[in-house]
Amino acid sequence: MLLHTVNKSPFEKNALESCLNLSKAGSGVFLLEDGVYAAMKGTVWADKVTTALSDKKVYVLTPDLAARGMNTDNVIDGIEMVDYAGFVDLVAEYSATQAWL
Amino acid sequence: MLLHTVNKSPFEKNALESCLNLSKAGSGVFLLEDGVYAAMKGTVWADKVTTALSDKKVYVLTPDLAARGMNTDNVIDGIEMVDYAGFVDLVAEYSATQAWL
Amino acid sequence: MEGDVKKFMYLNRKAPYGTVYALESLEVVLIGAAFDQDVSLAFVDDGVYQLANNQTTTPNDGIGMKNFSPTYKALGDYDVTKLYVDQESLEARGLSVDDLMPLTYEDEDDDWAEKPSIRVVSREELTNIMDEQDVVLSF
Amino acid sequence: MEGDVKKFMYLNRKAPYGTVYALESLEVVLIGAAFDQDVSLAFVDDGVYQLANNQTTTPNDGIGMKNFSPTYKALGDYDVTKLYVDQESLEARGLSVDDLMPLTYEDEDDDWAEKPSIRVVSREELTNIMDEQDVVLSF
Amino acid sequence: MKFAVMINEGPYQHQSSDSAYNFVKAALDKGHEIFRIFFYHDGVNNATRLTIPPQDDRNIVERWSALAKEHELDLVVCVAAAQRRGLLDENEASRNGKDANNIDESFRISGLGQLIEAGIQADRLVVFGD
Amino acid sequence: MKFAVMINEGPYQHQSSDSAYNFVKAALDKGHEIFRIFFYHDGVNNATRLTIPPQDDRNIVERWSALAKEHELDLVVCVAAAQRRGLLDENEASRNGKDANNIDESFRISGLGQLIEAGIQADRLVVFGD
Repeated sequence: MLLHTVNKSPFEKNALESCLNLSKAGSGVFLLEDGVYAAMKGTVWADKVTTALSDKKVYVLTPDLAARGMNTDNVIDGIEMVDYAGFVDLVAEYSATQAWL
Repeated sequence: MLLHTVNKSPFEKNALESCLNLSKAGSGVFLLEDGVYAAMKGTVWADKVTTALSDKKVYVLTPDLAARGMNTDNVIDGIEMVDYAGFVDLVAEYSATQAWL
Repeated sequence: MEGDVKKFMYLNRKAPYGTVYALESLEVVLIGAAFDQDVSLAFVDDGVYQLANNQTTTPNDGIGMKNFSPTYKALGDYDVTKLYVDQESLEARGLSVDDLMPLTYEDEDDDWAEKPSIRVVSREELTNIMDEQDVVLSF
Repeated sequence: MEGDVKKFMYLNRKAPYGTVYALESLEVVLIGAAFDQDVSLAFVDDGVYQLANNQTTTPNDGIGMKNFSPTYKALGDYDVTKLYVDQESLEARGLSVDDLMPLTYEDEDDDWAEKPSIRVVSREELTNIMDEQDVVLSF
Repeated sequence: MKFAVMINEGPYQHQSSDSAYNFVKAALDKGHEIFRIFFYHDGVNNATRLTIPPQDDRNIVERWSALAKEHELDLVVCVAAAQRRGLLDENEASRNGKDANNIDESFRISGLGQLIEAGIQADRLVVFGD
Repeated sequence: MKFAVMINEGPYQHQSSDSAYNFVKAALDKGHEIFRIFFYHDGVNNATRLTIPPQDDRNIVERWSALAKEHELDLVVCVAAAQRRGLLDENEASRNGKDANNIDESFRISGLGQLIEAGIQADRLVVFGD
């Protein structure tokens, strides 16, 4: 199973949308850099991300959330918060990594 | 009246959408670089661009169309095709230029 | 420089940290403040995230980049007092003005009363403000 | 290099000319062809525009950049024969396979019959193909 | 008419510099004045004289340099953006103890005030970026 | 596990190089091996030794260089991408008649084959870009 990385804001670019459309059930979606905004509750993207959680794992990089002032209390339920060490573990855990640039 | 420039594909980025939402009736929208794809008939964006033509002028840079293999016969009716010299004229004609990067 | 005052707008549409545009845009604003022009900043789309409160970075724990958000708080002292924030951009992101930094300036025409610099505006208002500009610097 | 053959995928999601990614991606593919790995190219989103027919640039009239699209026609000679094009990306752009360059290769397992390299695939097919990859190079 | 141009991206990676070049050339052909071209963000990378593009490709830096010489263009590179990215002239290099410099002689390094001044002095400012 | 990393953007303009650095450091901390870090596209700009970031900002090039020295990392810059963008080592500069070079000694210039080889040899390849 692939670990898909998304580093772009879903409001600005189509990377997250394409990633969700083209990733298999059981795969992982890793949000970093400006991609972390997709992890927040209350946005126009929250429903799509919540739906993705029904058959995929979604992760968000906490240092990128903190830099951007995003409160971890407002991260969508079910998204796993990890630091860089956790990012490394995930890359090792999944069979390969696919970046949606 | 402003000349708004859009150099990004509407499929990839939100620049064209924001530009259309935040430009006044009577202003100009200039499509260049990857923005020229928005000028083509038959895309999921064609209706929005056609609607914009009802109260705005829309221009497309022909050398960018040619480079990308886009047939000028398939440019949406009402969009004005210009070269770099025409681009210069438009910048002079409108009161100021606003880039949607 | 010369007698004429032009309307300068800085259009910010990108999130901070992911790219350098927000930071380097702010550097232009600070330098530009010395030129006594009529300055406005617009925060549209992901640009509204530039003003998010509680931005936190530390060199050794975190993304390793400098938190430059305190600089926005200095804008009032530079007489940069018109920060227009697009309401629809805020709403699409589930944000309200309470999630943004409380930026203020002292109004010299009103006995130095402290007033908010951030002005949340509708699309229509913002469209009108943009259309009046002489120079738009986009980031 | 070594005995193992890995599945390499080049994921192309950006339009040509506006940025260099398409051109420099192709340079990697050409070099990579010498390594005898199992190579696939995926064209998704604006990446499908890379294969558009009739791309035309001239140095003194036009955008002043080199038309590099003929290089895609050489891929068959490098045994790069699997170019997967996302059907929904084509459709969203009002394109069909007839708007793309007619890329072919000679199938050595089938008496060198000339066959199309471009394979328009559904999202589901492409998702499965991507999930089998060992290495994904994204541009 | 008097134009000013701002370029926010480096050569080759984005089309911005190419588009700006074609715009400036067309403006000059029409008899307009180019007050200044200001290179900001990664745009400062347009000023490196060390570039060696492939034989069959355009040489973006040389093209700017030739146009500047022909029309006495004022090509200004933002000093802060340039220092961050390793673009230095002889003066900056020696002041900062660097053993080499890389800026082409057709470009000059200066501050952001030059961009604001261009906005004030020119009739139109056009921004090319990503 | 053996990781390879590809970096597609230059320093400061995009976060890619920062994210890659933090990833690599965390991987090393966990005892993983970094087979190679390959700099492509504008990523080649990470290799310039002429950078002078502001005092209160991180020095991206120096940070890579220090990490490379500490862990004997193989930092490879694509020669074709580098030449286009004006990134040269002493050898490339003299072969091409350029009067200066700007690549930090911790990086080496090589071909795209090094990227493919990294994909083959490493257990995982991670791409950081725009």
